[in-house]
Amino acid sequence: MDLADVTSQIKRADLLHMYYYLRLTRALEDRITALYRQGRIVGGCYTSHGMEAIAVGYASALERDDVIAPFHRDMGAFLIRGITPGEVLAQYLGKRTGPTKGKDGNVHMGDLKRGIIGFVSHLADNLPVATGAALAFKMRGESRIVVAGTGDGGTSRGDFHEAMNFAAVRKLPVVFFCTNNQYAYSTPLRLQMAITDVVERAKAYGMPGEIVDGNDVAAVYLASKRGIAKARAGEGPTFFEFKTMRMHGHSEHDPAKYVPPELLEEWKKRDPILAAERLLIEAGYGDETYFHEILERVKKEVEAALEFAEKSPLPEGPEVLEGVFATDADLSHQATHSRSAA
Amino acid sequence: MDLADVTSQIKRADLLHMYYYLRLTRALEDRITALYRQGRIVGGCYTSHGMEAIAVGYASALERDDVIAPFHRDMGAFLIRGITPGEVLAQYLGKRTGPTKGKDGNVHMGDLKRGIIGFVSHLADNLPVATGAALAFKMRGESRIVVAGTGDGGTSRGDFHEAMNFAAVRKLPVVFFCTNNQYAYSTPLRLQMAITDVVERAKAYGMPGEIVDGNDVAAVYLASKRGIAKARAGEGPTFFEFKTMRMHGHSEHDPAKYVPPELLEEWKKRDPILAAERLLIEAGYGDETYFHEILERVKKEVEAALEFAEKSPLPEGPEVLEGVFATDADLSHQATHSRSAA
Amino acid sequence: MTTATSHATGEVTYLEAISQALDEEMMRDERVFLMGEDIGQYGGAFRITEGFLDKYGEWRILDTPLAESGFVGAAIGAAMMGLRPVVEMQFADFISCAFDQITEVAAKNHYRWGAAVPMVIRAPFGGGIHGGPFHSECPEGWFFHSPGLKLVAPSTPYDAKGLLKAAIRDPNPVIYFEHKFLYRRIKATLPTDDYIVPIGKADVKRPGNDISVITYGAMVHLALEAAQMLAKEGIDLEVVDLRTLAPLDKEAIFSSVHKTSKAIVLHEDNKTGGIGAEVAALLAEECFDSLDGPIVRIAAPDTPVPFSTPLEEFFLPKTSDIVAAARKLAAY
Amino acid sequence: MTTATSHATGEVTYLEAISQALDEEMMRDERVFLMGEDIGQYGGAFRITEGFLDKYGEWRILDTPLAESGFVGAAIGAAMMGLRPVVEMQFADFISCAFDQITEVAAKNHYRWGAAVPMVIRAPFGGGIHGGPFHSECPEGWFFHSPGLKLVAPSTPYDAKGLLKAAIRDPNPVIYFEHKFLYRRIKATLPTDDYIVPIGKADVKRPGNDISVITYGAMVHLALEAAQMLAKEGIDLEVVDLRTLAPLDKEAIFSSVHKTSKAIVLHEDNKTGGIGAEVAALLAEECFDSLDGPIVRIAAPDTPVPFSTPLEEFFLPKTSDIVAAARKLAAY
Ligand SMILES: Cc1ncc(C[n+]2csc(CCOP(=O)(O)OP(=O)(O)O)c2C)c(N)n1
Ligand SMILES: Cc1ncc(C[n+]2csc(CCOP(=O)(O)OP(=O)(O)O)c2C)c(N)n1
Ligand SMILES: [Mg+2]
Ligand SMILES: [Mg+2]
Repeated sequence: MDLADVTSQIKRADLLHMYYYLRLTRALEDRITALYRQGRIVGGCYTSHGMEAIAVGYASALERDDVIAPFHRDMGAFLIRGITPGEVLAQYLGKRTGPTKGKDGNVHMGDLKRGIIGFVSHLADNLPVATGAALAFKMRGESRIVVAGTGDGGTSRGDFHEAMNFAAVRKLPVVFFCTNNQYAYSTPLRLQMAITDVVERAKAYGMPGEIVDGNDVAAVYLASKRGIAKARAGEGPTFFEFKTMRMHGHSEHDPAKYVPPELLEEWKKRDPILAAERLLIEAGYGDETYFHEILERVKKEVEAALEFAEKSPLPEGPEVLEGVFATDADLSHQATHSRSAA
Repeated sequence: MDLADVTSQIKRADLLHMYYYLRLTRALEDRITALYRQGRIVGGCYTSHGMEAIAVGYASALERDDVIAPFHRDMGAFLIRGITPGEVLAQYLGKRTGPTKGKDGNVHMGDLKRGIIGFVSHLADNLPVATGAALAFKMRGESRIVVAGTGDGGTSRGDFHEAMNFAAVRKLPVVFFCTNNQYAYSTPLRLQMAITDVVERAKAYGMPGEIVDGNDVAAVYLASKRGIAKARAGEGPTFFEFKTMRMHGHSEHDPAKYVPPELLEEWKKRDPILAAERLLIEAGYGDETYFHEILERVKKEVEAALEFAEKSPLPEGPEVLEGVFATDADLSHQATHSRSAA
Repeated sequence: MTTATSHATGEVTYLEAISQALDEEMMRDERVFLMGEDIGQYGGAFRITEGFLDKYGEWRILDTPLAESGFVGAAIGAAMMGLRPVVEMQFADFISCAFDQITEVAAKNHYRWGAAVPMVIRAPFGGGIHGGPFHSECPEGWFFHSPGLKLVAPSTPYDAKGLLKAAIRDPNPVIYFEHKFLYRRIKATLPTDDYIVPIGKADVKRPGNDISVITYGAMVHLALEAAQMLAKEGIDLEVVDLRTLAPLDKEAIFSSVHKTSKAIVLHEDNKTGGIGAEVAALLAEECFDSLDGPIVRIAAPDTPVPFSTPLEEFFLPKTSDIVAAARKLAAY
Repeated sequence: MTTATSHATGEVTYLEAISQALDEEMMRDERVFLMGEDIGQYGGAFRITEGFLDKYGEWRILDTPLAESGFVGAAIGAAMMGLRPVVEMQFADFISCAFDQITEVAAKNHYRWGAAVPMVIRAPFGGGIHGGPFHSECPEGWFFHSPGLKLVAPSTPYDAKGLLKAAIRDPNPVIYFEHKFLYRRIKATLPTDDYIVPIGKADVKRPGNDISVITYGAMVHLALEAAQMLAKEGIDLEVVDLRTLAPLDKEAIFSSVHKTSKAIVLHEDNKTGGIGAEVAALLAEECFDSLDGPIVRIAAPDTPVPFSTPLEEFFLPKTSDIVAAARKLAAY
């Protein structure tokens, strides 16, 4: 984005806040990857490496009472919504202190108190769910909104279609985004859709759509702000296509030989953290010393988090049997109305 | 359509053929409706009254070996593909001589020998199925194509989306149409979608789309011919929105009080049979005497058909247990390759 | 339309009982709202919500696009945000389109990450109405095998009203199977006061000493009919109406069979893998010592529901099937 | 990649057996083709079709968009038009997205209007791999209750290859449940000639006289392990591997229990409403006079599959569960 546009529209503190979360996301996910390679992670390992700007950008654009339905490469959003690195690592290690208490793994973290709808593996399943959350806000006259995401792959599923359509018909306060990182697992876009821009999909619903540079945190943030403002004003949903590139394999076990190396080379230059640093320098908001400081800080935070996670207890076998059904007490503690109102 | 366009592009015999099937459809469905009111029909009763031009138009544009996946108001297509009025009535009366031998009812008629994929109640379910048939033709290098339809309501379902997308990605020889008759049961378009023309949906798939006057049999026929020719030439799928109006209730039990009478008045003037007659007169292809003759002929055919159906045996109870699984013999009799080739 | 006050008096049908429950719950709790196809101006395919649109407006009586997965998903989201959605399937058969949302999202959310999903899906099910393979299904067997869901299936107007209210107040996803055949065929006078029928409790609809007939839905009435016929022959059936299909009321099932020592398990759903299989398995596991004869299952054969009248008649379990099975079992 | 000739020699894993079956059937019959996510260049999430793209090209190894309902529907259409599609679910769990197409379209087409649908859906299922609630499911119980579908679940490389070939040659929709845990953990030398394992036939994996353990999938190996341990105590288990889950081989089940008079029904799927319920119900119905003790079911508890190691260990049935149950039953 243009420097003047950025500095006129985004406060210095907000940009620095985003930079911090970009760095924290990277450090945390790098640590998770390293643990995975050491065989210390339970289950699979998907990261947002090289795509951190998307989750950091949109999550920074939210108000406290808003709700997200993240997709599976939105680590930054979890962190910004308040899940601590320690809780994240506990989740990856199957510990009881993770958001799912060991019941579920890795990015399947949900917490209504922090306005996070837990990810479901079945891609796009949470998009209809997000419309329902938005419906609740609209019906109660609250000014809250929902941001809900999917990958390029997920847009092929019927639930994407049904959710987009319903949101448009009822002008629900929801912002949809697609993280278009060129691949769904090994499947390139050309085998997924006969369009070159996923944003074309929005036309089927009479929904406004926009293409945004997903590696530019400022662009993602400002676009999200626009969509969110419209949603909050009762003007209905918007669809954002965040263009980016998946820089690792689908999961860490995948060498991704199907990706042309040139493509990775090209996108490596557009790394969202480097881009953010360039922007901060140009704006005079930060310099190498500052960046180094942040880097050291997040590394320490991640190490402390790992210590927390490792020290945390594993759940015990019989806990399997707990929680299949909710009780009235569970329900009465459920965070549902605006936190400000409560 | 413009008279010159019609007469230059459609042969007299073809137009008269279509007129005959418009009349036959109307006569047959009127008879079914009357039987329904007398309580002589088993189950429900949906008709294409006032929308006959769509099925008659597209089915007339097919070659013998093509395949259709009709929707639930395509009586004319069944007839043109060779299901006799007697078989249709036998189906409605639950007789063993109907295409489903009493196992299923009303418009749920399928027959692979006649290139008809049997309708499934679950709307849009047959659209993915149609893409698979088209895939088989493409993989075998046959020049056959599939025409598959849905209502406006059916376009809201995920299976519509998944089928359209897959057909576009693989450039399959299939023509999709939507019979936009303004309502899905009682639900008006405005509560179904935030677009005014269903054809907008095609953009999401990079698929060419066209709006066609669904009450003009010549227009439907010529549009279908265009789409079919493209599909046959390997140029991939096309989507047609046939604009029309549902002139009865959703089913005969539905008084359709939710439809503004003005709307019906307006569309009554555009009755597809009257429109076809005007066209035939203008073209000098037919006159009142001729129309009267056809009317008498189809009435007689329908009465003979009813006699056949009424005389036909009902299935017997234990037949319930037959046919859950196919045998090798069933399969080896299944009409699958081009009939010409066989 | 029916109003809260009119609910008090006279006999009501099974259908009206459902309608009353919805109306009373909507008045009692403003979080309750309805979603589905054609439930607004049209009042629903079976006219259960007739007049509701005028009373509650187009947001609480929310006509949806034709997209079962989408609107069930939306109900899940609304439920998590504090509303109490009641979703109508136009026919239970179309619930297959929402299968993924129900089993993977609704059923598992609380277990996985602690988010309760208090919602109800109303599913008009069952045959006997010439509906054919796509308008007559009994889909309860599929959902029975999905931990996290509650399933109920009332057989009387009293239970229909009380179970629907209980379902709406339950903190979990509940599928409410309402039998279409019963809609206008049975009537009862209902209590004037607010009441619920607790989820998880079976009901002995007829006490008896010789054979337990364990059943639910429309079949309860066949069992009662059979019991009446057999009483003349000195065979005394106990008719246990499960009412709640998941979680099963094991205690009630076991205590009936402990008393009678013989069991017929009856349902309209296909035999193989139906809920009756679980009931029979539980008895064979837990009541083996009490059993004085084989456990007999009576159910529809393993086919889709056929359309034509003689076929559907053959397909559906009949009173005479129960009578014959009971005679044989009594003589065992 | 493996080629037809290389198929002949040496030990192969369960996974390789599947791969061989696909390869050989594709060579034998040009109508056979594969569809699914990432099966082409990538060779599938489990690398079962590695090298197939080069050999068969991008139409017979057809990478699909991420849309299970869409591509299962497409397989149905292709099957009706004379092809023999084999669809891969990346994980069995995602089959819920195609539930409607499978149960309403594929399962019912032949019954309704006489159109056979010869297709196979491969579903890598089961736990023990730290997959959590969405990558470890056993969905067979849902489809078991859907007339018109055949279900198979091999436990050995031999059966894996033979059943997959039989499934591909079957004129009906067959869901092929391949257990992920077994992929690379078991090996066997296979016949060099073409062979099939007929659908509908169970297999006694270990003959015994005291107790029948009726099971399938990965659990077969636990049962065999338990049998070995119990043999030392003089308890002689017969291990019946169902192999085909629908239609069940009732004869084989009954004849085993007629011999042993006692039955343990074992599966990894959730207990309530699982296939074991049907097996137990059949025994209680048809073999009541032969039974010398209650029918014991061993299965996973009624919860989603949990993620964390101690939880998953608790969740999955264990050899020690079988041993304990058998001891108790033997003493009955
Ligand atoms: C319904 C469903 N089918 C298959 C999968 C397996 N799967 C997990 S991620 C993935 C690819 C997702 O691609 P995309 O949506 O583009 O997200 P990305 O991983 O590229 O960020 C697949 C096929 C799934 N999770 N859900
Ligand atoms: C998946 C599914 N949901 C609900 C229904 C019940 N239903 C039958 S026809 C219909 C309306 C269909 O509208 P449309 O597609 O516009 O076709 P039309 O009847 O207007 O020609 C509905 C809701 C169904 N058949 N399938
Ligand atoms: Mg992607
Ligand atoms: Mg319509």
